[in-house]
Amino acid sequence: MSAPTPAPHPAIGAAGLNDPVHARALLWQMIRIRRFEEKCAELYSSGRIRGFLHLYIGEEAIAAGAMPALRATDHVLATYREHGHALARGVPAGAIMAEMYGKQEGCSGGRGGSMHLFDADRHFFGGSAIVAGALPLAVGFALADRLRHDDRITACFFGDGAVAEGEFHESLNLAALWQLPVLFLCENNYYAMGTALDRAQSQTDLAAKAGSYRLATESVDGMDVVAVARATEAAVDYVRSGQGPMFLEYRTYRFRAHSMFDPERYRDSTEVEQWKQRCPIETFARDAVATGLLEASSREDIVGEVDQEIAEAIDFAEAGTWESPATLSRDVYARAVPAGGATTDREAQP
Amino acid sequence: MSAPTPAPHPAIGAAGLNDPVHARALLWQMIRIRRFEEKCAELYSSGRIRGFLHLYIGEEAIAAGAMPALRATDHVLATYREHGHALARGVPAGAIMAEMYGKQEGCSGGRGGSMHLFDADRHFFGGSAIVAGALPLAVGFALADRLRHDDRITACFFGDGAVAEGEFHESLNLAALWQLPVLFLCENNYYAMGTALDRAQSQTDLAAKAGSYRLATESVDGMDVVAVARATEAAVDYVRSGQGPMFLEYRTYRFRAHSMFDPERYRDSTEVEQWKQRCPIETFARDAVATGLLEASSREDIVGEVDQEIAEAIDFAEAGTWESPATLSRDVYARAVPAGGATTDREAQP
Amino acid sequence: MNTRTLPYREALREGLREALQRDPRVFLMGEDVGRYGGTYAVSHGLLEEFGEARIRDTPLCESTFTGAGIGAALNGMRPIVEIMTVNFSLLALDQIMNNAATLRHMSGGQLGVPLVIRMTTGGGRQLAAQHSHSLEGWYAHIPGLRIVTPATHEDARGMLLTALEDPDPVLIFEHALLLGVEGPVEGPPHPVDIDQAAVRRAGSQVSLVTYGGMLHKTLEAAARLAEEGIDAEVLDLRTLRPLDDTAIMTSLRKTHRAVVVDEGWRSGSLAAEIIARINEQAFFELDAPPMRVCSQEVPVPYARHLEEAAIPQAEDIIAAVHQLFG
Amino acid sequence: MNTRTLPYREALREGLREALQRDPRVFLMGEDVGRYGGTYAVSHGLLEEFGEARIRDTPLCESTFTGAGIGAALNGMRPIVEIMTVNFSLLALDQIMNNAATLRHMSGGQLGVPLVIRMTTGGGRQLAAQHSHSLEGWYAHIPGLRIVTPATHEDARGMLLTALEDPDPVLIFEHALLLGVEGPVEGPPHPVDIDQAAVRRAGSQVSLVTYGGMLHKTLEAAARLAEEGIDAEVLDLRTLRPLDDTAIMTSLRKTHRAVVVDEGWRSGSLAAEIIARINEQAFFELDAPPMRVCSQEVPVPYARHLEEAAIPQAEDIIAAVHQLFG
Ligand SMILES: Cc1ncc(C[n+]2csc(CCOP(=O)(O)OP(=O)(O)O)c2C)c(N)n1
Ligand SMILES: Cc1ncc(C[n+]2csc(CCOP(=O)(O)OP(=O)(O)O)c2C)c(N)n1
Ligand SMILES: [Mg+2]
Ligand SMILES: [Mg+2]
Repeated sequence: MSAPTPAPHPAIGAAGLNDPVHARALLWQMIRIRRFEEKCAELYSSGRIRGFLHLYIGEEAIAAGAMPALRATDHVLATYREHGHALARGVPAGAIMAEMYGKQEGCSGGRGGSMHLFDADRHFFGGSAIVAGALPLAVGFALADRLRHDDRITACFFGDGAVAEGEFHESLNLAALWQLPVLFLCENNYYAMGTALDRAQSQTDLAAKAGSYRLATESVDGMDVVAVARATEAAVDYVRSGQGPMFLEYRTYRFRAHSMFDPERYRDSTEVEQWKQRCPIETFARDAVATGLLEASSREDIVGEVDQEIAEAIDFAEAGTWESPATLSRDVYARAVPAGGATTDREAQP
Repeated sequence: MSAPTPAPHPAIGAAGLNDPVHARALLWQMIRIRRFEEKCAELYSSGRIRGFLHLYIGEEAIAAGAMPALRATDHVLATYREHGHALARGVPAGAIMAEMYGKQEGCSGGRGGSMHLFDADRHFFGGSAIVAGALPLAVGFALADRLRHDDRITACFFGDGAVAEGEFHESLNLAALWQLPVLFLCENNYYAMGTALDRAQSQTDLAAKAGSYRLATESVDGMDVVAVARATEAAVDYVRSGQGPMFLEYRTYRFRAHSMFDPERYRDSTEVEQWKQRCPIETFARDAVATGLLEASSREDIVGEVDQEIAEAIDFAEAGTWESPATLSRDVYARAVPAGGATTDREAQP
Repeated sequence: MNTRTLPYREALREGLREALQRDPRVFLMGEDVGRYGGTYAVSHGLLEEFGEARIRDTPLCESTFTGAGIGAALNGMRPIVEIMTVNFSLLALDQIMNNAATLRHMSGGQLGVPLVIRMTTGGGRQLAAQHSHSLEGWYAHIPGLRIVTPATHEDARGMLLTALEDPDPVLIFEHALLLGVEGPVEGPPHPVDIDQAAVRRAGSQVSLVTYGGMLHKTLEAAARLAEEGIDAEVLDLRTLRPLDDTAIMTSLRKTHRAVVVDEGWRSGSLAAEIIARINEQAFFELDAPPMRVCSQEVPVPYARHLEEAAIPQAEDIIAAVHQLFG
Repeated sequence: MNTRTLPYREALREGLREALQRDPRVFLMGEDVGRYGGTYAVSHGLLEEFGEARIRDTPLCESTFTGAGIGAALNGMRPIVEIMTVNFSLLALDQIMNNAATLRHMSGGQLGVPLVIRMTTGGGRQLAAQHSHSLEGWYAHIPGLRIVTPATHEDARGMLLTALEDPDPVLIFEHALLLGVEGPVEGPPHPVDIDQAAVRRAGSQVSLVTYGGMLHKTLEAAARLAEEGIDAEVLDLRTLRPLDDTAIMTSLRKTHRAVVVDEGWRSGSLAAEIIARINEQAFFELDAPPMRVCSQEVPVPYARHLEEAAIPQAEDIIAAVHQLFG
């Protein structure tokens, strides 16, 4: 397959905006995510960050556009490709960076790493590294709120690859059957690792597929931050109003490899280049300036600001501390293991 | 929920038949299955049969109508409610009965029981007791035939309950994606144990749901043996012709409890009575006689014949032998466990 | 004390009812728990009493309703997920191991999953290979879970209440063969201590270490051994993870001999773990190598006599003890 | 003999290529085995060589492509199913335990499932709790399966060929940390005997029993112990089910001391099973209680130093041996 050729020229979202503050905020968040991740890639190469690292570069319009539509008390779940979501949700850049360094000051205490960013206070139930594994959790979050008659909603981000998994089917059915306040947010970047969408799904129109569960669906250009914002706001309103769950597809593309190990044999560079023409940051910045919404210098200013923040995040991470291995067994259980209970000592005790 | 009220009076299939031999064969198979299972219920009460016993009574038109559409070399997979399928596939009644007695002469050597009838020679890969668990196997059977360019097809029977499981989704997707020769045969009896269809599925039109995988679908009145036969023949032709998989829904009803333990609190007797009016045996026999296709005495004759066969099956089972516990460990592996390998002795050996 | 006798199934139900009455955050979710009344009639009547919101019938989707239980627990509820039988729990294992058991640690202690998962377990009813698993010992391998196996009526009723007080996921394995068995409970439903194993029969010559459905066969064996003059102690582990090592070693220091009785398949059984711990903690107390009586390493067959041969019986326990003394 | 040195990953690939060339019934199926070239580049180039029909990329659906492998095996093929990593195999466990492992027995010997399932296993790469499982010992609990763990390059290449000759399901666990390690193979690819454990280092004072990714740390520990004058024998189990008891007991009768090294979590580990068998079969040969070095009972953390503390290291093995002699 090849990813669908991009529409000739998408309706540029900036045209639909008239608030310069809002425009700047959107651009700021996208650039912030981009620069943060570019730095992560560097830090990975230099060995400061380890494990798996999945970059979101190219897809920033989604997290940046979607997250503001949610309330601070709503719940957010995502995948292993979740730096952007964590940043947009308000998890401090330093806590994220420290997490990737494996420091105790990390947002998961250094135990989770890039794939497992958590921030309970911000209702960010973050990183999940089993594809589709968070969908059932999202259903459960929403069920809890429904049982308490709370008007919070749960937003769950996942990729096109997750749609093939059985849990996608089970979760959409359950949410639709019980009319739960879940927003299924599918980031369709047309590939699951090296497997193109049309080599994975008999039905490549994912909104149509989701619609078979009799829930509301929508598809939107995921490279257009304003379109993302508008569509997500509408979806959030719909779900919050109690009309049931909704499925929203963002059509997007990752500009980088799947992870740091991927030789990218499965797609050719012209396809990638074609999509890069639609870079959400480039297009939005260009149009926002063209329509007079933003100053020509805004972009540069923002880069300066976020680079400063990122530098501080790195300092924070560098200055962070290593958890002592002596406390390794802490938080396996909340309660101390009872006397006589399972030993967790590493050496055998004859 | 309540099951959908039956159509006023279904087009009676017998009207579409003009071959008395065929008509008699269909009636014979349905009565044979019915009488066989009524006997099983008795034998269960008297303790000759044990474990779980799921009766097919009310649904006989499906196995009786569908199975003749398949070739002897095609593959058939079914569920734990598969006595009818085994009988219609040609597994000898004696071997089935002996299996339920737990005798070595049983079609699974007494190790499987009612839920696990197998007959490799007849390509009957029978009983599976994990709901939806056979669907992936069916996909694999079909894949093997496709890889060998064999024109055999694989037919997989399952219930409406299986449609909610993740494996249904994954299997339909894979079969449709790879255009495999699988026939998905859904016996929709409107209940999964005590859970009515509309309490389990957000989309209760199962053919519509299956269609979302972009494969051919059809629904048919599963209480009408001729309609079942015609629809299945067409589906078999379609799949064998290499056009890809197909999903066929039989709308039916079980007249008895889910299993021998079910107090049937979840449905009321008027609903059951209503469906019983559409008994596949009663309606077909009545119409076949009314249209002159069968003699009025046919039914009684058939009962005599099958009761004789069933009596012999019981004799066969009664006369069967018990496998010695000494050979219990045989057939866990095909090869003998190597010397020094895992002991399977039951007593510890210090 | 007010002692009553009732079937194990009703003891379970009393525990459920009490749990639902005590805490509005508690709800029960699973296949056929409501309208059907529970596959084994455990939850019969609860739908009428507590309504559909709290007694939730689910479609067939073990992975997702278990995952939904985890999500609801993360979001402040106290769900009880019923997986009809252990056999179907394999479909939910990813959720159990990769989410329920890891989230607290992986989030650096921010999250917790106060979820209870109940399921029936065990063979003995001629349900054949796909419906006769005894995997509770196998589940006990997973850090982050607590595994309990109520063998008595008091435990059947009370362990659920204790489990609901636990901030971490607890799996309760209810042996299907016990459901109809009558036994005593005292007073109103109350939590029971689940941290400690219980001596169900005191004895001095050999420790029979067991749990769940095997307790009763083990007590039967002990009674028959007593007739022969062999005084066996019977220890009911109750919680399989974390194990109460102290109780095991205390018994062993008294008897110097042990037989572990476990319905799991022999290789990789919980019994092996117990023997390893005895080696590690009380090796020099042993008068003879500890033994184990486990299930044969075969998929459990349907035919009654074959199934009986596959699963430990009182005779097997007695034979093992004879061997130990022989 | 013609000895070559190559990375473990390429040894695996040579085995795959040979298998595909030998038998037209063989095909490889799994996520990203084709166009991507295999997550770990193991199958790189095979798509070009053997075509799409035999190198099949699947969608993300572990349960169904594993079940499809079982179905294809029942229907005359010799599929190799690749589950990218053991971590995702939990999603396929129902198919593995309830179908692959039971069908032969449950059908009275009529059916057979000559299926090979390959997966990477193990921690050590900072992939955190959901991506660092070592469950091969846990899988060894299941009757009907054969479990193999190639630790050498010859085994990486040859065990697949042997497994494909097996009429029953074989699970091959390839330790991810070994993939880039260089090692020797001799001559052309050929099946290797998988029934017997191998002494990788002969020694007289203590038996270090291990397998898979831990072999190399154990050999390292043995080398360091030798410098101190402790002569350790290192036994590579190779097949975890069925276990080669004879080899274990033979070594033990020589050394009278054992340490089992196993990357699995300690409770319910394969190491426990081995200790139980030693008790059962060679108790009176023991000079000291057998010990085990296993993973800490925590979900494996991300941070490097924490992960290292969670997983057995050569130092831990040495410390255990010291304790045994101390
Ligand atoms: C159950 C499971 N199977 C396989 C993997 C390995 N894996 C990690 S990411 C990935 C692709 C997922 O693609 P998609 O859902 O489209 O998300 P994307 O990476 O494109 O954002 C795969 C196969 C996994 N993590 N979990
Ligand atoms: C995975 C799984 N979950 C639960 C069960 C218990 N169970 C057995 S049959 C059944 C209902 C299945 O209903 P359906 O598929 O409609 O088939 P029917 O019994 O109506 O023929 C259930 C829940 C099971 N066998 N397997
Ligand atoms: Mg994708
Ligand atoms: Mg049904």
